[in-house]
Amino acid sequence: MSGGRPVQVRAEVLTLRPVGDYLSLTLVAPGVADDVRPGHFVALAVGGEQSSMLLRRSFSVYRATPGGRYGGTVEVVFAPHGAGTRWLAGVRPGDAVDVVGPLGRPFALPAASSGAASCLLVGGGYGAAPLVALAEQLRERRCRVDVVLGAASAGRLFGVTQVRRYASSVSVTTEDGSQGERGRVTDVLPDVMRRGGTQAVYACGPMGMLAAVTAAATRAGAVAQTAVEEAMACGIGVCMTCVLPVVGADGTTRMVRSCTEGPVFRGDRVRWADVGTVPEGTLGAPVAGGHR
Amino acid sequence: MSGGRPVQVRAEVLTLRPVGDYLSLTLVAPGVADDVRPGHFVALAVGGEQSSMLLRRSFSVYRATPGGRYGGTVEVVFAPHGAGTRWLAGVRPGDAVDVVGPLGRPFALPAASSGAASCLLVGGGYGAAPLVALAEQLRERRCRVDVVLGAASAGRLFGVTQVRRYASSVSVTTEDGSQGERGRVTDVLPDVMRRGGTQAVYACGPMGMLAAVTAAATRAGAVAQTAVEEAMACGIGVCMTCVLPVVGADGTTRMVRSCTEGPVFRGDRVRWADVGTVPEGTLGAPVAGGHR
Amino acid sequence: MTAPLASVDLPAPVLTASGCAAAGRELDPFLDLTELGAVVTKSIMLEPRSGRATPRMAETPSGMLNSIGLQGPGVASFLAHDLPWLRERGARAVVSVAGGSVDEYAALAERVGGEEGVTALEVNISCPNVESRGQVFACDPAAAASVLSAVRRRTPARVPVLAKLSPDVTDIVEVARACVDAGADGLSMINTLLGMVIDTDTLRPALAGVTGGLSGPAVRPVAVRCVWQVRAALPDVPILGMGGVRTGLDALQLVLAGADAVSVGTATFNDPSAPLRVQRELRQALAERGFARFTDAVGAAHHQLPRRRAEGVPA
Amino acid sequence: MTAPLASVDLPAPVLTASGCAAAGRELDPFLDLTELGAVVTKSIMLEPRSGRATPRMAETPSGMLNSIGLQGPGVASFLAHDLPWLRERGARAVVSVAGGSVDEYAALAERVGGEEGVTALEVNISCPNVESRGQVFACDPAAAASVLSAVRRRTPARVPVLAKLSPDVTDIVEVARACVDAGADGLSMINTLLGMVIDTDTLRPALAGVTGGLSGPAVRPVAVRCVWQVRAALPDVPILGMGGVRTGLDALQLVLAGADAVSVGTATFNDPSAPLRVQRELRQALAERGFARFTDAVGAAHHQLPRRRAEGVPA
Ligand SMILES: Cc1cc2nc3c(=O)[nH]c(=O)nc-3n(C[C@H](O)[C@H](O)[C@H](O)COP(=O)(O)OP(=O)(O)OC[C@H]3O[C@@H](n4cnc5c(N)ncnc54)[C@H](O)[C@@H]3O)c2cc1C
Ligand SMILES: Cc1cc2nc3c(=O)[nH]c(=O)nc-3n(C[C@H](O)[C@H](O)[C@H](O)COP(=O)(O)OP(=O)(O)OC[C@H]3O[C@@H](n4cnc5c(N)ncnc54)[C@H](O)[C@@H]3O)c2cc1C
Ligand SMILES: Cc1cc2nc3c(=O)[nH]c(=O)nc-3n(C[C@H](O)[C@H](O)[C@H](O)COP(=O)(O)O)c2cc1C
Ligand SMILES: Cc1cc2nc3c(=O)[nH]c(=O)nc-3n(C[C@H](O)[C@H](O)[C@H](O)COP(=O)(O)O)c2cc1C
Ligand code: FES
Ligand code: FES
Repeated sequence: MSGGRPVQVRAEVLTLRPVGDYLSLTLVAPGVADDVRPGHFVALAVGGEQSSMLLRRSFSVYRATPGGRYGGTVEVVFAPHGAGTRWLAGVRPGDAVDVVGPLGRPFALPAASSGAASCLLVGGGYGAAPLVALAEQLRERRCRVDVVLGAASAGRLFGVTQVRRYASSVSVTTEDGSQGERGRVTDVLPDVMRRGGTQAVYACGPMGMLAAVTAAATRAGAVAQTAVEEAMACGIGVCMTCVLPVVGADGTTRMVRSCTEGPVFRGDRVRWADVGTVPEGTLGAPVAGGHR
Repeated sequence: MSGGRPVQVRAEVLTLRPVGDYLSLTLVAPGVADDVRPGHFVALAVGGEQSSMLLRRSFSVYRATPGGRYGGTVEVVFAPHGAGTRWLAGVRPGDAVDVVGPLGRPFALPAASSGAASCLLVGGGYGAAPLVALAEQLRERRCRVDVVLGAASAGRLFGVTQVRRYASSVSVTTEDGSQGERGRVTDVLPDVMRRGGTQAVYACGPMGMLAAVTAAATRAGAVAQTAVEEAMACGIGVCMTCVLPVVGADGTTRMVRSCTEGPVFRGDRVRWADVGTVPEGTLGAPVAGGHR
Repeated sequence: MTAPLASVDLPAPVLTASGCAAAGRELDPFLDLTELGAVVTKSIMLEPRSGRATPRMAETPSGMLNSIGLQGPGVASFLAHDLPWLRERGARAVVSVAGGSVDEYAALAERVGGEEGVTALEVNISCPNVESRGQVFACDPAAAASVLSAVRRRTPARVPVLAKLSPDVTDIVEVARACVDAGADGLSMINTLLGMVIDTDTLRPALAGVTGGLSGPAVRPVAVRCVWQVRAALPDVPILGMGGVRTGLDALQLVLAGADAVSVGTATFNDPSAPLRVQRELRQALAERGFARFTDAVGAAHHQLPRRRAEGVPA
Repeated sequence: MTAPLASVDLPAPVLTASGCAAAGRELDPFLDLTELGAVVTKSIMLEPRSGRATPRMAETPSGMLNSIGLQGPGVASFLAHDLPWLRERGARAVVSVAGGSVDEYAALAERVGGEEGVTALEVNISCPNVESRGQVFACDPAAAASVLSAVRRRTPARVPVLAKLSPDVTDIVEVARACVDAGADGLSMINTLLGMVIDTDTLRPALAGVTGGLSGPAVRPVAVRCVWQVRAALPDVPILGMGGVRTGLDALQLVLAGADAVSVGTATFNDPSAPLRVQRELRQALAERGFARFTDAVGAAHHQLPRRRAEGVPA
């Protein structure tokens, strides 16, 4: 794990407000906020003390404010979806929410020594959440920052306004054309990359998008860092539910935990087409007559 | 079941306020309130949609107000105790609580034809809740109403003030002497019964108290009606968890459901000493070598 | 939404579960019993029976334990009072029968099977066999088979006989097969899991009966697995599925795993209208998923299973 | 709060559960591992192993299903990296071992049993026996016994060997007895229950492995029952209890039923500090109930059982 040692705190809900189709939840979570870097996530317990829902829900940190008036806050943006997020959508200021974080490996910033790189940030839906702080930090390092944000429809876009402060360009796509260009982020990527002379791509969104972004980056000679979203039971590396096939520096494919070794992976290391399988040749994969 | 056909409604919390060590919860529950008689109870679902607590919690109705500004309210008084009542202690005005009621057989009032009887009402702790409305209705029938209320300590007394309006006498006992006489309700019963010329006793409280009250009533030649409290899984008569041994008019002991045949039983019919057993001779009881 | 179950066509796929609806009457204020597939009665025995001492229940996470001990009025009272009420009400009755010996089951089948208004018999074999050191019939394929064969022989051919299986066995398919071979027309599964709660105040078992049966949403994954396994092994045997159903989507899981109809048990204690609500939700869920007929969904999760997915053992 | 478990004296009665704490390291930020009785490692196999495809988990009411497929780096990597870390950290290790054949188990015992820092072996026999059509060792008393006897023979006498039992059997006492007779010094119970969830959107099993292991508070009543039954039948055999423990009172239930120590598994996913919190809560619960020593509470629910309470069968 890179960044802060995770802590567990009983946080207090400061605000919960709608942002398009999403909800933005700000928690007073001292300790958690201190060491957050873009790409880190937090895991929230849901449903209260007598909840039938045992597993935490994971959310990328959108904004972390260490110290300050409340002694540290973290903000996440989420889509009310299943039972756990519906419960979260019902919390009220002052309610307690148990938080574990920061978790995972954040995005790697270009080495300061390597000079100002030209960076492209690509976000799908709420996947834009971790990119806003990332844009800010890249900007501080004097990197060029281009941003492409896409979603199914306008309500599911996030961060368009917030990211403008740090971006040289912001392109928006929606599948229904309700905002920006009609289409997908990948439709505009080649153009944006060419114009910006992109060297590094940072992406967060659905798996399919990450695969396509990685392909586009590779074609353009850029390196992609992708933040994946796999179902996680623990979020802290003890359960082995959140794995996906990733090729190591040694060329060997391993089933790798996305909670501790990820969620950010080099895009060209992830075997996107094989996610949901154990590809042949993976370290320890079943062989004919072998384990099941 | 006597009284109204039970209904199931999604009630809204109107108020929740502390009353001594208890909490008083008023629910807007149209339909439920219409037909409540003293001794009826309601069963509340606890913990919300994703609760791990499947079973409803039962509470005697303290006050029911059909119609009126809110289209019908019911009020219950409860002790925050285990997980379900702790959850109830955290509800806020406007929250939804699923209610089933009115349930059970209420107290039988003396037949109007038989003239005004002299009645004694005995309540232990929150067991006083159903007695207030009962006192009122007995008073309306011009019965003499004496009341004895007891609890472990002053904070666990309920209804002392409310019941005064309808009572010829109100005696109070606490085990720690923090209010009224130090001791138990049974210490003062013989006296009160003698002074009041008691013909009918109505009691609600812990099993031990009900047994003792029944014995005192029988000694004084009065008939006791007792509202028992057995753990109930369904509250509506389908599960058979809430039984206790009761002697029928035919002299046969049966395991009888306290939710539908009770919670009010003639005290002299309940085999108090055998509660928690299947006494020998009970209809269908195991015999040597028989069923287990 | 017709649901064929063995030789009968139920007008709807959701039923009550035995022991969770008494003989139906008490649910009448909360739902229209005639809209359900059928009312499955509390298991009936030959003689009146007191059941066990209290406490008979303990709440557990997303479930409960019960140890009722088959309290009931006996078959004579059932036939005199309960069955006629259901018949007059227009509800279909699946009568659950229970006994302590093969002869008792046989006698019950004889008394009940031919009565008007009996849509099917469900044979609760999760009972101790008094002739075999109290071993539970459902835990021994041979014992289960003798009960089913005795009941089948005594019951009119038009009345299907369902064997109600216990999940507390090493191999439920083996017991299922034994019951079917012995003549069962279908299988009900699952009965409760044997469980226990200790009261941490008294430091004693919470139930007077020490152990009890675990039911409710907590056990649903076990029920889905049992239905899946038996469906896979015996694809043509009708299954009445149950265990932890609280919503229409829960029922859909059992149906997709292979249940031809679904019973709702413990959820009724939480919501007395649950059986009918579940049926309504199930109908809507099927429509949303484009199933034209209920029967198209039965066992659908078995089809087109990606090849790399093989049934396995966890952890 | 010393907790004797077979021949070792654990300094505390709460442990992690296998597969729910990796090899300990990841929990280091959340709790002091040295305060626990021991860390029970994820089951180790001889060779590296990829485990199954995803999805590997599904949330269920008060529980979850998992189908990890024993992913791990193999024993060599474990001995090179994980065990030394635990040793340096000062934590005790109970090493869980798993194999597909008796020989694999034997080889693992040989490699692991004598290593410094190994407090005990826990033998996970809920694995398919590749030499017997994939039948799970834990479901067959004879197969379970051969594994335990092989492991016991290869392991230094000072290191206790615990057999980890599956609840998915008709008679857990029979399997327990077979393991003990084969040389097991103690028993761990329970492993997960075989379960299944169907995804009502895809209409397919939610897990890539189709079935999975059910764990969490939902299964606690089954765990308490298993511990109770085995304790009653084999009063002198040490038991490491687990299954659905989330609070100190849950742990106390297992202890009163007969567990000499308690593992906390799935609850750790909800609360990474759960094992230590449970231990703290358990200590307090024991004090409040007047137990001078932890061991006084072990099996206490068996004593002075009112006579009318006989172990029974539900419903
Ligand atoms: C690293 C990471 C970062 C994430 N960031 C965000 C974010 O910023 N905003 C946001 O809205 N969502 C985010 N998600 C997805 C979010 O965790 C899921 O939408 C959420 O867990 C679903 O919970 P539920 O109660 O709505 O669904 P349920 O269906 O009730 O969930 C059941 C179980 O499945 C898991 N699960 C279901 N869907 C997903 C999913 N898509 N990804 C992972 N687990 C899932 C849940 O965690 C839970 O354990 C992120 C996921 C991960 C892994
Ligand atoms: C007819 C009737 C009327 C009642 N009236 C009142 C009242 O007016 N005020 C009040 O405070 N309490 C009343 N009770 C008791 C009340 O139902 C229990 O205190 C409550 O169910 C405990 O729930 P819990 O969540 O606090 O406890 P938990 O321990 O979480 O309960 C677990 C399970 O046990 C059952 N249970 C536990 N204790 C009792 C008990 N004493 N009686 C019945 N079931 C129990 C619960 O209903 C639940 O199913 C009444 C009970 C009955 C049967
Ligand atoms: C209180 C109670 C009583 C039960 N009685 C019986 C019974 O008499 N006969 C029977 O076959 N099953 C009985 N069962 C088992 C249920 O019919 C059902 O198989 C089991 O509870 C699982 O379904 P559920 O989770 O929907 O309740 C009983 C269950 C409960 C909870
Ligand atoms: C994700 C996961 C992985 C597990 N892996 C193993 C394992 O490798 N070996 C083993 O013996 N048990 C394994 N188990 C079972 C647990 O050790 C434990 O026996 C079971 O989960 C019941 O306890 P719980 O309810 O506290 O989790 C695993 C459980 C889970 C949830
Ligand atoms: S979520 Fe448990 S290891 Fe990643
Ligand atoms: S509580 Fe279910 S029958 Fe009385």
